[in-house]
Amino acid sequence: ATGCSSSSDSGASGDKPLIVVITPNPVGVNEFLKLSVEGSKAAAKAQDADVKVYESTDPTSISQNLQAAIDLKPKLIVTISFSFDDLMKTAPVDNPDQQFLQVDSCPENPAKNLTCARFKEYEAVYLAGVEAGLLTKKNAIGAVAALDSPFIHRWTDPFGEGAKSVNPKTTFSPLFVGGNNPFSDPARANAQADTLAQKGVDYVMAAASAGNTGVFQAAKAGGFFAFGVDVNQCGEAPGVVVDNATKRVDVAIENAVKAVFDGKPGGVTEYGLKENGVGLTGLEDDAASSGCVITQHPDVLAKVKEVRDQIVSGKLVVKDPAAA
Amino acid sequence: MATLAPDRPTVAARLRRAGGRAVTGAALPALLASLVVGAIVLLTAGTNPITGYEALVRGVLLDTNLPYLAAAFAPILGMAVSFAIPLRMGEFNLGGDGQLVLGGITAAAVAMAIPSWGLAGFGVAAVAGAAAAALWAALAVPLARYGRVPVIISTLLLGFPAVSFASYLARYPLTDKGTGIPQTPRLPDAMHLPALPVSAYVNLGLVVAVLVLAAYWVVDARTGTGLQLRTLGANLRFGQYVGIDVGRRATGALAASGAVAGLTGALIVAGPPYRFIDGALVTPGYTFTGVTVALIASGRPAGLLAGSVLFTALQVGGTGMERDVGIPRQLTAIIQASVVITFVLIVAVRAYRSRTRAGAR
Amino acid sequence: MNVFTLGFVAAVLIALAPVLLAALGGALCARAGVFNIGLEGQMLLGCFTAVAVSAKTGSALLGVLAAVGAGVLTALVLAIGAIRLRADPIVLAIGTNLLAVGLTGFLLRSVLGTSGTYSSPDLAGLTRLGDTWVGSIPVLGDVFRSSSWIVVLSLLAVPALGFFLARHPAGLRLRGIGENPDAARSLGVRVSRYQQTAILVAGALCGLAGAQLALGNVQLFSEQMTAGRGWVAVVAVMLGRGRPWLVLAACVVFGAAEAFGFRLQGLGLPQQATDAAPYVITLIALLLTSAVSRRNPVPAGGTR
Amino acid sequence: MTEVRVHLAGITKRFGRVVANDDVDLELRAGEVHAVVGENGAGKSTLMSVLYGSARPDAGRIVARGTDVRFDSPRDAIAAGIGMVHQHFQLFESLSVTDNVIYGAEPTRRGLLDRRRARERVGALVEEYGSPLSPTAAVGTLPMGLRQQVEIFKALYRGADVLILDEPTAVLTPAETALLFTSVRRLAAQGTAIVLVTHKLDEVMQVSDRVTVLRQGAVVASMETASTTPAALAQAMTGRDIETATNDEPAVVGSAVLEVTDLRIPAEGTRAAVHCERLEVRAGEIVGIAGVAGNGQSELVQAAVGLRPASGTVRIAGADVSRADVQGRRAAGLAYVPEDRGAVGSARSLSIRDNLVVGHYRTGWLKPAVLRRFAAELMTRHDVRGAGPDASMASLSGGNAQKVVLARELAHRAPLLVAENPTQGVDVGAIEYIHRELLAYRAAGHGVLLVSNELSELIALADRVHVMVDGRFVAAFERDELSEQHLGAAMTNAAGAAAVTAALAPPTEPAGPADPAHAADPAHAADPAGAERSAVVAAAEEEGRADGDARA
Ligand SMILES: Nc1ncnc2c1ncn2[C@@H]1O[C@H](COP(=O)(O)OP(=O)(O)OP(=O)(O)O)[C@@H](O)[C@H]1O
Ligand SMILES: Nc1ncnc2c1ncn2[C@@H]1O[C@H](COP(=O)(O)OP(=O)(O)OP(=O)(O)O)[C@@H](O)[C@H]1O
Ligand SMILES: [Mg+2]
Ligand SMILES: [Mg+2]
Repeated sequence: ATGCSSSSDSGASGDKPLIVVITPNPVGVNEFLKLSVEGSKAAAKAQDADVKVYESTDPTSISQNLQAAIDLKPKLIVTISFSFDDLMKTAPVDNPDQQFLQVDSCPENPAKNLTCARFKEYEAVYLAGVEAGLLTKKNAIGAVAALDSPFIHRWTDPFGEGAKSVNPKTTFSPLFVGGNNPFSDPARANAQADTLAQKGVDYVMAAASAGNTGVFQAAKAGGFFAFGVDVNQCGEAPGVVVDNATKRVDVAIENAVKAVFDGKPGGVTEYGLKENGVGLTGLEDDAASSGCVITQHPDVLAKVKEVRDQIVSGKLVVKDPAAA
Repeated sequence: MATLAPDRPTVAARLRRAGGRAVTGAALPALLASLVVGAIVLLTAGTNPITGYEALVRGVLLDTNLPYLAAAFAPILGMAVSFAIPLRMGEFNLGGDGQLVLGGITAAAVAMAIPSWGLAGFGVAAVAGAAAAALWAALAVPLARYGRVPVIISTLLLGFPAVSFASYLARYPLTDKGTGIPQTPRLPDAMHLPALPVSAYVNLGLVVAVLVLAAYWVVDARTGTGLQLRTLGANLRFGQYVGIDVGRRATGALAASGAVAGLTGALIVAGPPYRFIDGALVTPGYTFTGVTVALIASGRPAGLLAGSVLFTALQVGGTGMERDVGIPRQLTAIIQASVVITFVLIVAVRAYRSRTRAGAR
Repeated sequence: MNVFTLGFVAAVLIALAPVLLAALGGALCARAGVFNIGLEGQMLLGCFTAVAVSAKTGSALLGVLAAVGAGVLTALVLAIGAIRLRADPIVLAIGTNLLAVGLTGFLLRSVLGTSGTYSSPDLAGLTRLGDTWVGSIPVLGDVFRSSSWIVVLSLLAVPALGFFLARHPAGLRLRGIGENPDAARSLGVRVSRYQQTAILVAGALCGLAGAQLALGNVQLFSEQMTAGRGWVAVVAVMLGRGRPWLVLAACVVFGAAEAFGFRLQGLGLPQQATDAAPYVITLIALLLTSAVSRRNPVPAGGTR
Repeated sequence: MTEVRVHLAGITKRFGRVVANDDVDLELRAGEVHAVVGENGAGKSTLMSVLYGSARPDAGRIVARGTDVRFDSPRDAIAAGIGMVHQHFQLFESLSVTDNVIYGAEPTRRGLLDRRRARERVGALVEEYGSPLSPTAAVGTLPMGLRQQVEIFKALYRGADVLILDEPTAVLTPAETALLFTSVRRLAAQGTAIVLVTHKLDEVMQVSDRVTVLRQGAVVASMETASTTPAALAQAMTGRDIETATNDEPAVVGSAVLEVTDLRIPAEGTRAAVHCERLEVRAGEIVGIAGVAGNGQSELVQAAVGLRPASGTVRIAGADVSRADVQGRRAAGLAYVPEDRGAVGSARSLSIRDNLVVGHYRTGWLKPAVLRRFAAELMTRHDVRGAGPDASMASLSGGNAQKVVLARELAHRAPLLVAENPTQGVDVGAIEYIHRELLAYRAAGHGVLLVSNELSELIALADRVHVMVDGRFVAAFERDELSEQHLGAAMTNAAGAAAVTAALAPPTEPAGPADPAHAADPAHAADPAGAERSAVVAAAEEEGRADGDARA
């Protein structure tokens, strides 16, 4: 075992085109980044290309990694998250012959050689909220999220709104992990979930990154239910996780890479419910095998499907909390 | 004033133990020893150590990486000096993160208030940042004097609310609306630190950091203040007895320490990406690295310089190594840790030998 | 809202236990005159070992024992380096803390074959006392419902350590060593042996703390999951000046402030305020106690 | 011939190039008091460290009770019946007297401290020797004389029959010294061999049976005390004749350089409150303060120099400095030689140069060359021997360290010099030198406030002496009235002094060699050391063995 999983096929030069993926943080505990890397690898495979993954740790290493990538002159540089907004304003302009892809965010008026893929995860979270609103017996739901930042409010606020839309009596209490290691403090996330349970909350949205497992374990011990994010987390704690607000970053990357390799780069693609870029595990075709609790509530799912259709058709518009 | 540093005798004595020559003499063998440890680590990870080290060196020296070395060097050096100043008088300022962040957010706030003043305006902002951090750090002195809270504890405890406060400011009142990120708006172009010809990352900040070190060097070696600080560090009661105003010196040292940390924060904000981003000053661990460097160097100016270069090189080179040959970050941490451990052990063994050679038990 | 419910007490207890165990280890070292800031790294290695061994063997107890062993092994670096070779314990501890971060991350990949977070149904957690006969005791059963036996042990460790220091010959020697090692040496007491033992015991307690954190508070390992708890323990040791009961008090103030903070966050206070709360409250508590102790000054004759 | 308890044969000990002990022979017999004298740095403490197992000799043998032994640590020496009272007390100030005494050889019951038995045993020892010590008192609250008794009890508790006293009287008052010697003679009468390391030749004459003189690490003379004189001893130690300096020039007094009025320091712990109604030192005179240690002298001095808060007024050279800190008082004209040269008067880890210049160079640029010249000049002028200005302060021997402190303070040429026990622990040659410096300072028209435990020093130097008891001045003597009897009477006869000075006095009979009944009675707790010895030593040995096993 080499223990080198963050970067694969390194050093393979050959004649294959190269894709460099730069993450804003260590991939480590982050499901979203893991999925991004997997998606990039899948996309590369589809295009018969090589992949290198550069993990950044801080703003300086982000720029350093970007510069190193540019020096390598790969076919495509994939940057992930809003941390690259400032850099994606200038780098594509300075390197007009290099193709860039930014996932999950985009600067205003992106350059021609920058392709963007953005997500409306709040739409999926809203649907999760609808499920919680229909399911809650105590009319009290909550959320445990990593940090109190506008971007992360995309996983909390719509949850409450979705619930209230179907059950106006519902109260919503979000808690934020914070502390010294907000994205990887499962014990603290666990304690916060417990706090919510003591307040009488019976459905909790878990958006605490590595802390999610802590929330699920608190739910299991405390007899309440939780929602996962990004990927299907139902298997982590069978019988506890109701559903997941998923974000198909792999799909987005595969589409974008294909577009670039097909010579059709540029533009901003929004991935919402409509584009199947975000969604709920319970609404997927193979939901039955997902292990999620929601599959035992077909009535709720039916109602949620209605709401999804409203959103897809544009009849219902979910507010983006980060835009506020 | 006796409560100013109840831990002093042990701490100061401990630092003194790592005698002067032993430190410089140990640097090279320690580096070699840790490279050996690193090689073993690399081998267990299935990487050829030579490939690994080649990547490490390339990560440092490759011309495109040098600017980043310089970029990370300035804050590490700044934080090392910040910690070293009170260390000279035997006090530990463990609130570096808070002071760094206060300096950064204050500079950003002031700069936002005077957007049209240009670089001079940023000068004002940086001074404001340094002043805010200095005040916060110096608060430890009255807390020690009247509240009997040792400096090492009060600075540590005061650091966290400062970080939270800055985070709050970046999240709410000073936030750059619409970005979804807790960050302040980008500084106007005229306030960006002028880059040296090499790269946007090698800017005036590097010059300022080196000047701060030079100032520390001069004060430490050539002024009465430096002598007084060293005297207090060696023996507080002796210092009081010869008529050194301990309260004043402690206030001065902590304020200077805070000011250097605050200035460092301001300089980071005025470099790319030219704004205060919540967490961006803290997560790289400049403070922690600075503390490590200053402790290894026992606060000696030359040691601060050498230690900062070494640790920056290891960090930047480590990123390069990870990128180029796919050696995971954790291995970089292991190699850095072995540098620290082998270094102190070799210093200790050497000091031990010279003690036994001189006959002391 | 009445926050001081039994549930609140229970929550504080669980959050407190890992910090308290590490802090008691640190206190033992402090009494022996060793400033030990290596708690964080020892705890982290304890977390990892507990999870790895429990996952491989399916036995929580083996996990706990292995964690204790890992804590001791890590502490050995400090014991030998700082006491035998007389290297600077602060720098050495910084080194081992860094080593723990790297090593656990590295082993997570090579031993458990994942990165970030490891959790698995194979992982045997510590038994919750609520599921045992303890659960049926009236009030106590509620308080210890989701605690493990390690939580109880951590509480019992406080009087035990206090008793040891006050009543056991080795405790007396340890206290003397911390106060004046030369005097102890002049009476033929092997100072470095006591100091090394204190460091190793602290390592064992940190390993236990790690096991509680990773198998009790939650059942998983996540990179850097100690999240500064070892440092909080160091602060508690300093606040409590190495006295077990005072250290417990410091831990309780801190833990209660944190749990209280969560509840305030629920009432709409920003997360930043609740992040800062434990530190601010601790500082205020320190200032208040010093004001009180000044009003009743201890006879201070003969201080140096 | 009496039994030889310990024989040090051909001991050589080197520290780097320094030969601290050079082929030293020392024989300690049961029942004798054996004085070891020599200049600062002659190797006395080193020899005692060898005897007590805390230093390993490079060559030579230790023979205890006729068999060769090897001391790897004090543990071995303790097991061989050797006890040591260190020059710098080795006590745990926060612990009680009992805990200090039993430390390392604790009585246990079922593995735990047997506090009751410990209290009983220590209580018995204390009672047996008629000491006023309270076994439960924290050692940190005790005056020096009582702390020393704790040190002696530590040795007796362990059953020591060889007792090393390294400069035991340096911190004691005459009364305490007298009582110590009574106890010493009594212990000797019971068969203990006692080694007395001292700089005070009159004490050698007064209490010892034999005396060994060390010079530069080697034995230069060893004889019956009765067959020698102080002058001969001094000659043997230093290789020259020592003249004592006395204040025989008439005072030419000027204006007041120190005026203390109505100064009050509140009581603290066991210390009495201090109230000084009036104290004046004029230019051109030496004013002495005598008193039993712990009667407020050091508090008064600390308040006068600004190191301790107090009410009342203090004027230095005419300026009111009552509210000023040390720096302000020094600026007004104060120089100060503190009692504790190690903890207060110097910084051991700094260089000799830094120790000399600090306080002289406060502001502006420091040029290393200037500093070194300043330091080198002072070192030459005051004959500081040892290393150069860049060596660390810690490398100097006690006498030379004192010279550095004195040199720095005298160099201020301040109108007022406050000196506390300036000759404590320094050898006869250095004492003579320091006395001359103080007299020269006076002759130059400065004022000196001299606080001393050494009555002879005050009598030799002072123009006027105030006697302090319980924080108050109880008497004052002009130069022509100064005598040991007058001062001693004023110091001890005043109420309140007795409790502090009652020291290790035999409870009933006066001490003396002839006390056979007492010594021989096996049922009586007369020989608590002996009675307890087996148990305690067995415990200690047990421990040693356990440790040894653990190591193996
Ligand atoms: N640990 C040591 N390391 C180096 N040199 C030492 C050490 N201990 C003693 N010396 C040197 O050995 C010599 C003898 O010292 P020692 O302490 O035995 O003298 P002393 O007779 O006790 O002096 P004093 O009267 O000042 O107490 C001195 O020159 C001293 O500097
Ligand atoms: N590391 C060292 N290097 C050189 N000399 C040393 C060292 N340690 C101790 N010494 C010397 O050993 C001697 C014994 O030390 P000690 O503390 O007994 O002082 P001292 O000479 O007895 O002085 P004092 O009477 O003031 O206590 C001193 O001369 C001291 O300077
Ligand atoms: Mg000596
Ligand atoms: Mg001496």
